[in-house]
Amino acid sequence: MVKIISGREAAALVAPGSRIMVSGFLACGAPGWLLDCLVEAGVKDLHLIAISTDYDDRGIGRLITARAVKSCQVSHIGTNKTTQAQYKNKELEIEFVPQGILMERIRCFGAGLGGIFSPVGVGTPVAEGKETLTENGRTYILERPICADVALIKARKADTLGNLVYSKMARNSNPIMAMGAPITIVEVDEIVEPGQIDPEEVVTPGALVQYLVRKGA
Amino acid sequence: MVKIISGREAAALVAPGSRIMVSGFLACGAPGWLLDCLVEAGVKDLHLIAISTDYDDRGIGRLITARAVKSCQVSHIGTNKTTQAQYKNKELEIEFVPQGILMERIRCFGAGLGGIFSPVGVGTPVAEGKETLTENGRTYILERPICADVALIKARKADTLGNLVYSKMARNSNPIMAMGAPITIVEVDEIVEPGQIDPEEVVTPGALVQYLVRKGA
Amino acid sequence: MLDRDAKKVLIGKRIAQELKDGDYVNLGIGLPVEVANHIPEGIRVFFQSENGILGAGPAPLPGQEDPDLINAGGGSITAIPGASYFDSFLSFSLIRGGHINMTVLGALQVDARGNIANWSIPGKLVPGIGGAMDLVVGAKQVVAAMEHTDKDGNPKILEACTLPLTGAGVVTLIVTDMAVIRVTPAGLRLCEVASWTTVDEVVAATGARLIIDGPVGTFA
Amino acid sequence: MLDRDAKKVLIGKRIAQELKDGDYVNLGIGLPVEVANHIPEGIRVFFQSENGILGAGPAPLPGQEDPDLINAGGGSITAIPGASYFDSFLSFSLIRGGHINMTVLGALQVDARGNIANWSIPGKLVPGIGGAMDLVVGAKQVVAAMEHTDKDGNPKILEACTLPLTGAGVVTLIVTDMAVIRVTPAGLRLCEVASWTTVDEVVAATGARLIIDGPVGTFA
Repeated sequence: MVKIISGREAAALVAPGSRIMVSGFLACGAPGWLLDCLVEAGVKDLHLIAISTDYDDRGIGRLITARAVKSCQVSHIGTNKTTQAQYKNKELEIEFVPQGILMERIRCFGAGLGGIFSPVGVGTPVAEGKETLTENGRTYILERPICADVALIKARKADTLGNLVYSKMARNSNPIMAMGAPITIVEVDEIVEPGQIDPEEVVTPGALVQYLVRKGA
Repeated sequence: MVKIISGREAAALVAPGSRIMVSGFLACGAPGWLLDCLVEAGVKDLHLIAISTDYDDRGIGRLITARAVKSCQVSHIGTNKTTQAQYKNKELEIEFVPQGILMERIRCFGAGLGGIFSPVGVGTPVAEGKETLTENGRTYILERPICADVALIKARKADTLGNLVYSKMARNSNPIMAMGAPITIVEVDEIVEPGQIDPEEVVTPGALVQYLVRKGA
Repeated sequence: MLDRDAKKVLIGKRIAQELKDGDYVNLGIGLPVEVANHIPEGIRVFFQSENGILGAGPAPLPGQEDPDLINAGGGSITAIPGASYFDSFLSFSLIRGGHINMTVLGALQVDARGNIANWSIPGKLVPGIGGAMDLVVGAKQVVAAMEHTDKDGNPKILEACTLPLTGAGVVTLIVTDMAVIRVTPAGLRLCEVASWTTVDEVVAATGARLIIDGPVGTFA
Repeated sequence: MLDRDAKKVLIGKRIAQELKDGDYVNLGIGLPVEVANHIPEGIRVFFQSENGILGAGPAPLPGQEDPDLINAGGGSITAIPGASYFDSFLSFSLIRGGHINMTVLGALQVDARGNIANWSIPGKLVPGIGGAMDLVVGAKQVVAAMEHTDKDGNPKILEACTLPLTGAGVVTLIVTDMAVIRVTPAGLRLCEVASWTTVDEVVAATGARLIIDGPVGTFA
């Protein structure tokens, strides 16, 4: 059953040292208010799973700037100088995951699969140490599921049953990360009653959502 | 680029002996008009990939009744007596695939993956002869991609760029089968101009579609 | 001995008592559908149908059927306020990903290790797998809803299934017209007996050893 | 020698000539974006951005930016009529599934076997992979859009890349400010030379053997 909580209560669900998954692409579709609350709560030693660390002062970057993250699995850090500096200093451990394969690995967990054979990164550092499958002359590498303790995502609108709709390209990693952890907390602009979202338009069904936080609350 | 063709022209794209994928769940969301045209064209020796063979006289069942199918990969034939009889007689070869894994295997092809490790059917006939992976005490079996030469699907509405929306639960296997073959032919109730479908509501983007057929045309 | 309808009601009613407020539930075709008619007062559960809905509602009034709203057995359904439609791919992701609290399935056989067979009687009848193999692996609780014996009175609850399996070690609870039996690591534990019968009759009608290590309740 | 902007235009214009009517195209950040400004008349192509759109349009007028419409570099875009939004999962499925006809990427190095390196200079700068590894494996045509040499005049087209690879054997075409080079099983084939330079200069600025087995065209 979905509960409506405050941003502060949401931050309290993230234990120090835990694994978190945060949605968004260059801060578009990131749960900005939840990130603010998390920074304010001062949670440390996090393992972060995200597409990128966004910008130094926007989106997920604020967690990096606050030194809340000790390791991460991301596809890109090119837009965040603080992340690059912490990585160079070895303050921050990074596993670079190709963006599409990051989505696949999260979904592996979400859909109960043990792994996928991926054609991506064969012959590159991404393939190192991974099992392979060769089929019709094409090589694939075994990629394992990625999950978090808590997923923090952002939707435009939810009903009280947790059904979600997004806004344009702010959808990006949100629907997949909604299945990436046993606890999914969704920041939303608006919460409506059941029946006020057309069942045809629901992108993420409520069964994937545990908590809703109204932006700013 | 998407082309609008007739049902007869669509049937001519299905060569005798080819592999076809047909959408729908118990005839709901099945491309009834395309199936009619295919039966009328008398194409034979098909390999069929579908959730089920629907009913003797409705949906995919008409292909079975017309003896157009020599082998298939389906999850279920319980509602079609003709299929059961042909299977018992060994007229029809059947690989039973668990429904969710059928979707996964089709998407493997559609998303360029080499396979998935599935927890489904471990310890059952489905697992026979398949490679396994054991992880944290759980066993998974390697499931390979499934593809067809032509996918025949059904949508409620398309724009001329091939963007598709479905109707309620008639969505079922359609969006996945849209990526299951190099040629996807879509039967639609209505074709509109680009811009007449809200980009937020598109379920299947036009890049997955090659041909549109207006129902009855 | 109860008639078929009375058995159906007995089984459906008893399984419904296992539901908790907010549960997401998938009911198989046939007998399991009856569960929806007995949801305890004060709790709200959400029905998923693997062909693409969360929030399935009861059958529509005659004449109001929508061909694009059907359950896994092909019967007409409605959608409750707050329902969502999705494709089969996402539907089975929800199932295998552990987001469905309970699935209720019919069974040809179940056994002492929680194995279940319900898709094939080789050489006789092979309806196929459908979504059952995904469901038994993915749902948190897997409830076998079945008549205790077959038409000829032979046990369907066995030490080991003889038919091709649907899932190995997956059943958590067996509810029949005679008994409620939990699958435990030690074997099958008899928890309750239907008020119309007795423990001895249940034991006699069961092809597997039943653990009776506490008071056996009754249900009706 | 051309200035940076002139190089950009030269490269973008030449790559645009490779496009066919109806193509679905993904343009990487930086130099590749220029391609969109030179679509040949009479053809229509559709731009995909991996963060979730098919049918990306040009940048909006100042003041009309929508924060929920950005390209892979974070810049504001618009959506054309007939566009669609989708999640990153479907977006990369389209890419890896072969539904994108062409991807254009910047490169630090490319080599004679079609290897490309564009994500890491170990110890110096590691921006990361982003969507590039999926793109080079999935798109039917992989075009490296790059300046022919680095800031110091050293070749970026080599017999073998020395930086960590983004993809192995994936590049199909290299377009620089000096030349158009096709990757063939036999090696790199020089097809065209920019009108401001010569074959000899191109050969001298290239760190890999160039196959010249026919007339070499020019482009401008």
